[in-house]
Amino acid sequence: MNSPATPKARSELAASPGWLSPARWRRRRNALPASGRIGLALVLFWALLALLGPWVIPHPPGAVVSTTVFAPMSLRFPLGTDYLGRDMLSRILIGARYTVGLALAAAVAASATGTVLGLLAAISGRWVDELLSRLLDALICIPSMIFALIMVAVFGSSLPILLLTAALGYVAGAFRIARSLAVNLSVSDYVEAARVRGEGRLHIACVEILPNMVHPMLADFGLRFMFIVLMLSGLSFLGLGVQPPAADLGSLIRENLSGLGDGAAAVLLPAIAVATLTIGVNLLIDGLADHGRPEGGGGKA
Amino acid sequence: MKYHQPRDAIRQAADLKRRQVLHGFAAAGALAATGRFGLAGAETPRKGGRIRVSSVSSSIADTLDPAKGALSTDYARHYMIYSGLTQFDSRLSAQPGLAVTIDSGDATLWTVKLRQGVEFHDGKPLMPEDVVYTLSRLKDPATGSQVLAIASQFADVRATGPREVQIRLAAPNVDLPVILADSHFLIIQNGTTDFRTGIGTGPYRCVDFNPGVRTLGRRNPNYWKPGKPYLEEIELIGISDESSRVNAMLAGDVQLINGVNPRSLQRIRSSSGHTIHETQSGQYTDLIMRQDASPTDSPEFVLAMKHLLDRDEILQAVFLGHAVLGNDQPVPPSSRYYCPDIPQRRYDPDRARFLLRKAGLPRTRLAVFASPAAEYSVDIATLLQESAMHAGLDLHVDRVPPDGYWSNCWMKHRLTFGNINPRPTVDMLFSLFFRSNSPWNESGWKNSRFDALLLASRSERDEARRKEMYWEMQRLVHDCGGVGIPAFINFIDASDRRLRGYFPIPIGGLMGYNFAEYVWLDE
Amino acid sequence: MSLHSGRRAQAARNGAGAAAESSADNHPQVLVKNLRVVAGSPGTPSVLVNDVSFAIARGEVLALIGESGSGKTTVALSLMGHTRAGCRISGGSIEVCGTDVLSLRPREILEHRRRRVAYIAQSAAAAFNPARRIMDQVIETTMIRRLMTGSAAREKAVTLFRSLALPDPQHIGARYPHQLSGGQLQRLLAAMALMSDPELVILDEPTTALDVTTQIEVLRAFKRVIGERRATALYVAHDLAVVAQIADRVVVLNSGQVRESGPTMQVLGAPRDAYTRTLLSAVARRVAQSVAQEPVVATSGASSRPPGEDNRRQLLLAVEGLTAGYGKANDQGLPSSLALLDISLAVRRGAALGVIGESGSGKSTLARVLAGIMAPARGTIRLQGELLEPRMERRSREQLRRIQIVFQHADAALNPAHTVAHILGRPLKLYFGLRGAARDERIAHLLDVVHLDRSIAARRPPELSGGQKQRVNLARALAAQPDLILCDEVTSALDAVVGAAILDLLAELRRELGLSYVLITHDVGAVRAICDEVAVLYAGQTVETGPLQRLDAANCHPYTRLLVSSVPELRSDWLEGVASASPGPAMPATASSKDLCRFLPRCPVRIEGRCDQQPPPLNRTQQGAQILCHQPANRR
Amino acid sequence: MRVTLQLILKRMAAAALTLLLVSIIIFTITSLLPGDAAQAALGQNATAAAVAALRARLGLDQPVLWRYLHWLGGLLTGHPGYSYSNGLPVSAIISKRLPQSLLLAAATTVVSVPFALTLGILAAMYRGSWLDRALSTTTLAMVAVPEFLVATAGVLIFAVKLQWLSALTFVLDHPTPLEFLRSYALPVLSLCFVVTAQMARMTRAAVIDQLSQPYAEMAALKGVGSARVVLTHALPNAVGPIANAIALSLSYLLGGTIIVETIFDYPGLARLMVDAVSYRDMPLLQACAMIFLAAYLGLVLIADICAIVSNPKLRRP
Repeated sequence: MNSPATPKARSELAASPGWLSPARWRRRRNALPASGRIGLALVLFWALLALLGPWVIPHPPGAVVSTTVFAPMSLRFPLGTDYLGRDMLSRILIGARYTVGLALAAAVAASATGTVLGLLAAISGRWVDELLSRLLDALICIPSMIFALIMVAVFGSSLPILLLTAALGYVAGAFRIARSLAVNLSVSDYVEAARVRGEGRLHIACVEILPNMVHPMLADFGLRFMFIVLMLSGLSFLGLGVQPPAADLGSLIRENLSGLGDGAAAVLLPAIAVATLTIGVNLLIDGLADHGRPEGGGGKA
Repeated sequence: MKYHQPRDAIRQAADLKRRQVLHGFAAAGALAATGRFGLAGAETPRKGGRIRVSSVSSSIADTLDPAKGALSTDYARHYMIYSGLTQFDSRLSAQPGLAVTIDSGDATLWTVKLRQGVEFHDGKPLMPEDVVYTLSRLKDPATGSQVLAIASQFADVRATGPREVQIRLAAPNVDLPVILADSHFLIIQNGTTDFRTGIGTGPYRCVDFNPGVRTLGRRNPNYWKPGKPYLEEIELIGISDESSRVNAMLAGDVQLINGVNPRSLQRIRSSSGHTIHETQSGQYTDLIMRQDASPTDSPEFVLAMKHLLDRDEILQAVFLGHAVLGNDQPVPPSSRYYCPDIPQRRYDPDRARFLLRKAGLPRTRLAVFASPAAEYSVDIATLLQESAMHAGLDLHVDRVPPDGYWSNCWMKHRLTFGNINPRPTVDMLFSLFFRSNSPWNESGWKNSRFDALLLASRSERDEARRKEMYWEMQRLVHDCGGVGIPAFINFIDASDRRLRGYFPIPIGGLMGYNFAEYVWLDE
Repeated sequence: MSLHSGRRAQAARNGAGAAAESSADNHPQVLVKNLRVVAGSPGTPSVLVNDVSFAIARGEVLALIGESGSGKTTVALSLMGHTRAGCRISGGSIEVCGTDVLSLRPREILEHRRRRVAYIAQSAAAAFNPARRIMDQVIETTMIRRLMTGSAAREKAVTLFRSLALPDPQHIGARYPHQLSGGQLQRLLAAMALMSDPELVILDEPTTALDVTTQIEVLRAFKRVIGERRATALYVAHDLAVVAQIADRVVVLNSGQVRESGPTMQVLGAPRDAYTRTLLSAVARRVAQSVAQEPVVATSGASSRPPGEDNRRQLLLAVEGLTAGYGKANDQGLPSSLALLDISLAVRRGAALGVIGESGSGKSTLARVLAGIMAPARGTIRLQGELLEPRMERRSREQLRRIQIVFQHADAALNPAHTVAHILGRPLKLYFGLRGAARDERIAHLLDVVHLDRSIAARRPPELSGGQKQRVNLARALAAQPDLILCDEVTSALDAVVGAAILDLLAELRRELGLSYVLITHDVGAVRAICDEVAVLYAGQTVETGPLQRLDAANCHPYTRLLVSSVPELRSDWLEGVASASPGPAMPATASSKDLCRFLPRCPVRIEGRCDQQPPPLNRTQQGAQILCHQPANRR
Repeated sequence: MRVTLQLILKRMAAAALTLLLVSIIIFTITSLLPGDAAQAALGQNATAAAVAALRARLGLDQPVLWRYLHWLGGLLTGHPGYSYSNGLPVSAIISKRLPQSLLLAAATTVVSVPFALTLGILAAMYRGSWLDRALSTTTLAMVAVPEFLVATAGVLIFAVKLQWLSALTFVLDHPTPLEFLRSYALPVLSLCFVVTAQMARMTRAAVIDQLSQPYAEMAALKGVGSARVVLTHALPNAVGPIANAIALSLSYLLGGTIIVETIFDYPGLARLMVDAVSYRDMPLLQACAMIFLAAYLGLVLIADICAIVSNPKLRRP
């Protein structure tokens, strides 16, 4: 009959310290939408694992530590063993390192190069623009896997080459977006104002246009990252990926694919890892994009 | 990708003093073509039906020209459409094919008697000129023949009668009948230059050939072996991805496959409709240590590496037990010339560490090249790297794509992996891969005692003494040869349970690629 | 949550009481009580509309007046059961024709909009779907409701087109939005709204985006249709003069709250609220200030320069025979579509020239050509006698420094990625090599000059209000210490009060710094506020140049007269009184009529047989004015 | 019409330039690759004599530039040359493979485009809702999982276990719809996983962009339901960007299908190109690259034409 929440109790609740107050909590929430925070958590999780990987692995990632291949999860092998009887947890920890490092570096390289070239094409004369556009069109027509095949055949398979390959494979897409962005920005009033002021091209490109390209390019970065992760695992399918015994997450899936029929953890776990990592990156970036958008836009229609 | 072909010819034939005629066919040749294996008799092969067979690869370079065959799918295709002068039996001896007899007095001049009444698929009869054309073009460099080196020993090939061809070799070679059973020596029609379709005398006519896609063969009703073949149609494709290949068979899309990974066996076994054909063979993947470069030329290093191959682990982890322990020499236990007295070399990191220190190689970093092209070499290399670490040797695996491995990597670096297919004779094996001046002497190993024994063995007609020589050669290779052979790999094929007539010919999978002639489909 | 604090409740009673009073015992068509709209998260809402109450009687036109951000559109939209993304109605009640709008379910809201309430948006050009034909859009709601057959609906639409005085009513529906003018689209939007015979029409600033001359026609059409149909209407506007023409009663809104309400004449004539008075004074000034400005002009030159006749007359900018346009050049080197034709202008040091004209008159092109953004096809520009290169890339940095341009859209002209300090610091570094403390000091000074708080230096443009942005924009131009500032429609995107403040600032700066302006605008009031000379541009030609007084001169060009007389006045009978000035539709000059008077098709005093035969002569007056017209001075 | 024609002509000129660039790139690459067609063809048996003879026969002993010009001359006169690896005319090889690739691409398009559009439009209609989030996460997850895993899992379930579908994709001469479905369902599904996400995301973004336009609000204020606002108002205006996104995604379907082609043993162009690289088959490699480029440029052109046709402002200025 008697309600537990007396008025007194309520007022006490209301008087709780500031850091617990709903208002403060909400304000922090406003900083990044819920999905963005989930993304951030996932990215941090994988980044942490990638950083700490070598120090926390229970077994050497290349060592055959079990006579059972595709062993199920156990105390000794928390995530089971792989097709050779190696410890899966150790391999995933090291694999995440490769995927996070390589794919992230390649995606950054692709986006950065694309941005710079796009900017160059937009502010330089017609001929530079034509030439760059045609050249990158030409690059698009060579499927990324086949491009990778050629690169590895010519230069061998090493981390720098993989990075270069992945970056080159996706630079054309970034260029397309960056160029159209830069072209749009280069006719904006503030760029016009800078021109009328007598600013040089370099200043206009780097100081006036570039900062305003960062956000949209970031939004594009998430998908690009994802496609690079996908491409790296595709490379492992063709036997071109990271050098064994090291393996990125995609290669882990590939090398344990024969366990799929039995639903081995060794193939499912890296797949989940890849999915969570890429989804995390995209959620985070979407969140950042929403967050960074100018408030309200409250003007009239 | 697996390459199988007889290697270089035996240029220096043994000093044959024999005066009596050499008969090309082993005694087993008396076995009738129909009942070649023990189970014969109980079942009568059913005629008709259609199967799809998948080999391990297929590409734009697929060919209908036997001279150019480079991959297992090519061999299977060629055996399906063409016939050779001789044929392998299950013990890799030569049996009569288009040739009824092959005789020689001195192992240099061979007389081939052709079978009568054999017709090509276009209805033309088989003529001695066809044989002359086939064999002659193999030694023309412009042909792009895969067996140019072997064929160059054909000093002269000529028709000497309506059904007779004479082959004069540059030097004596007792193994010619066995060599002629190889797919590259299958007989094509005189004057053929266009290989968009294949006209042969084989069990199946070529109905459709699309490189990299498929080959469709339809039963040749005029095949020279009466009653054969049994199936109405065979479609031959190549699926390079192993799990896809196995899945395709389990799903019922193909009926016969080769190159099954031991890891897939469990799944195939659990399917009631499928059966596994496993053949012990002489195929091996070996670690090659070049003897013409430092530090791999150091005997201590070589021995240390051989001790670092953890054979039991390799057998277990890589092959899941579907291989036979190797002992760093190329003759498999199944061979009658196998030497059982050599003690099995074991994994011994401490001894390896000692040897390495003795060689003055502590903490050396070395690259070992492996490739999917040399089957299982990547996994073996990975395990080797791990065990080498225990001996203080820093190996680093350089996995090379299959593309270009054989031409650019194999034997070109200090540590590489090779993959050697079975050979019909021990002599061929030793001559091709271990004789000092052979182009495929993988490690560049030079041993005069070995070379002398090889020469002597060719002229040695006493079986026991010949065996003794082979044993000593095996010891030499085991002790100081530049290759580490951890295991002999079993051929694993799998098929639909209704597919019958399968028996192993241990030169390769798919019954040594000869399945087309023998298999039939039960109801 | 309690909505009613004591004061609010009091205000609500007042509002509702006033409404009830005016609509007598009739139940009002619209009754809004204590409306509250908030945005943002539930914990920390920002209140957009607070405790707004009003009523509209049947057949009455109520004007909702306020500046941008006052919440007037938010209130109007809430009558339709609509809130913009992120906003929501958190209190109060809305009743339209006896329906409680806030309790409607989503389906019923659609029905509510289709039947009872219709909306006419500010920018018809944006409110029409560019990908669909006009007719499809006009009859869409009717077709959804299946009230009548397609052909009947189309017929009804054509009737509406006709009564809204649209040209070619039979076929105009088959066109796409981009093929029609702004005024036509605005009327078509009204037709679309009236298709469903709504019980309430909401007009949201329907004439703000239009030229003054067009505005008159649209206003007339609206007034007639509303009168004919005895429609109940809510007219949302910021322009009191426009409201005076059409509304019966007025509600003044500021920061989401009602400041004053009452019959139109009472509110405009005798405002009780201080805010209403501010609004009124901003409007009043655009008529009154020209007289007050005159002495300022006289002293401006003298105050900053040594005295002397020459100096007063010293030419700063001289433009001769400027012709420019877009498209490929023909064999005579002239572009295919001409935006400027043979323009000659002169600006003396310390003077302010107003270039005035409707949209499409070429005035923005003029600014771009003067700045060097666009090269003219013919003609010369001299700065203090020095010939300027046509393109800015070839002008010297010093020349660029001396002419600065202030763009129309302050938003777009300020790089959103930079801080105000960076924006202002850049020209200081570029032109004067200022760095470090010296630059910071100068930046602070510039902010002082434009009456901005120094703390703004650390902010970025998206955080600033429209007026602040335009001041920063102006400060950036001042940073270059220019001789001449080109002001391209600097106030058109701003509210009247804010715009008036910017104009004040411009006048002040000119006085103190001896600047010269070319003020490019469509707003006669702005020209009156700060200019001492005027050039009237029509279809790329200057039809009249001269001192500011020309605007009110009896012998001015017919177009000048049209322009000036079209500026709405606070009198409620102004609309009826103003002469109909456009007998025919505005036609673009065709190739054959190239040399003829371009105003000819719209001219009320044209002379048949002369104006359509010969190019107009250039008449000069004693005051130095030039007029391009056939008519003798006394008959224009 | 005139705008479209002009666009096509302009693109043709640009395409010619791009094709030339590609041919130079490909040629440079093939000369950079270790080994040549002769070595690749002979593989493990490449002895010096055999290689030299084969080189001479293929014309590989000619100077590099001469070989390129010879090939280019051939192409310009309509003869793209003969394959190094099997001596067949390149046109004959391509004409067998191209229809297969096109068929697979078309099948995937037919499934993925409506699917992606639906997803994108749904997400846009319910933007910010749980449905939107769920759709966007799902599509992301679809791309993130490697296609060989999707394909293999699909085969294990639908072909091996249930035996509903075929594990391989056969080239059928006159398939019944059911046969076609059995054969193509799995590869099409796998490819859809790859291409759907980007199209759906771009569709969503384009539609949302249009929904924020005043005319969309106006339509809502007229009492037009939200579904109708999206479909009849926003969508026609979003055709341009959507068509562009679709074109980019679809251009992947010719060359990017190597994994699917490998797993389902499908004779498409991607595998052909991989073979061409492996065998250093320059004429074939060139042909493949040209086709991919032409397809890409063509798709982008079509997308731009779609944008023009859908926009009355551009259609009838």
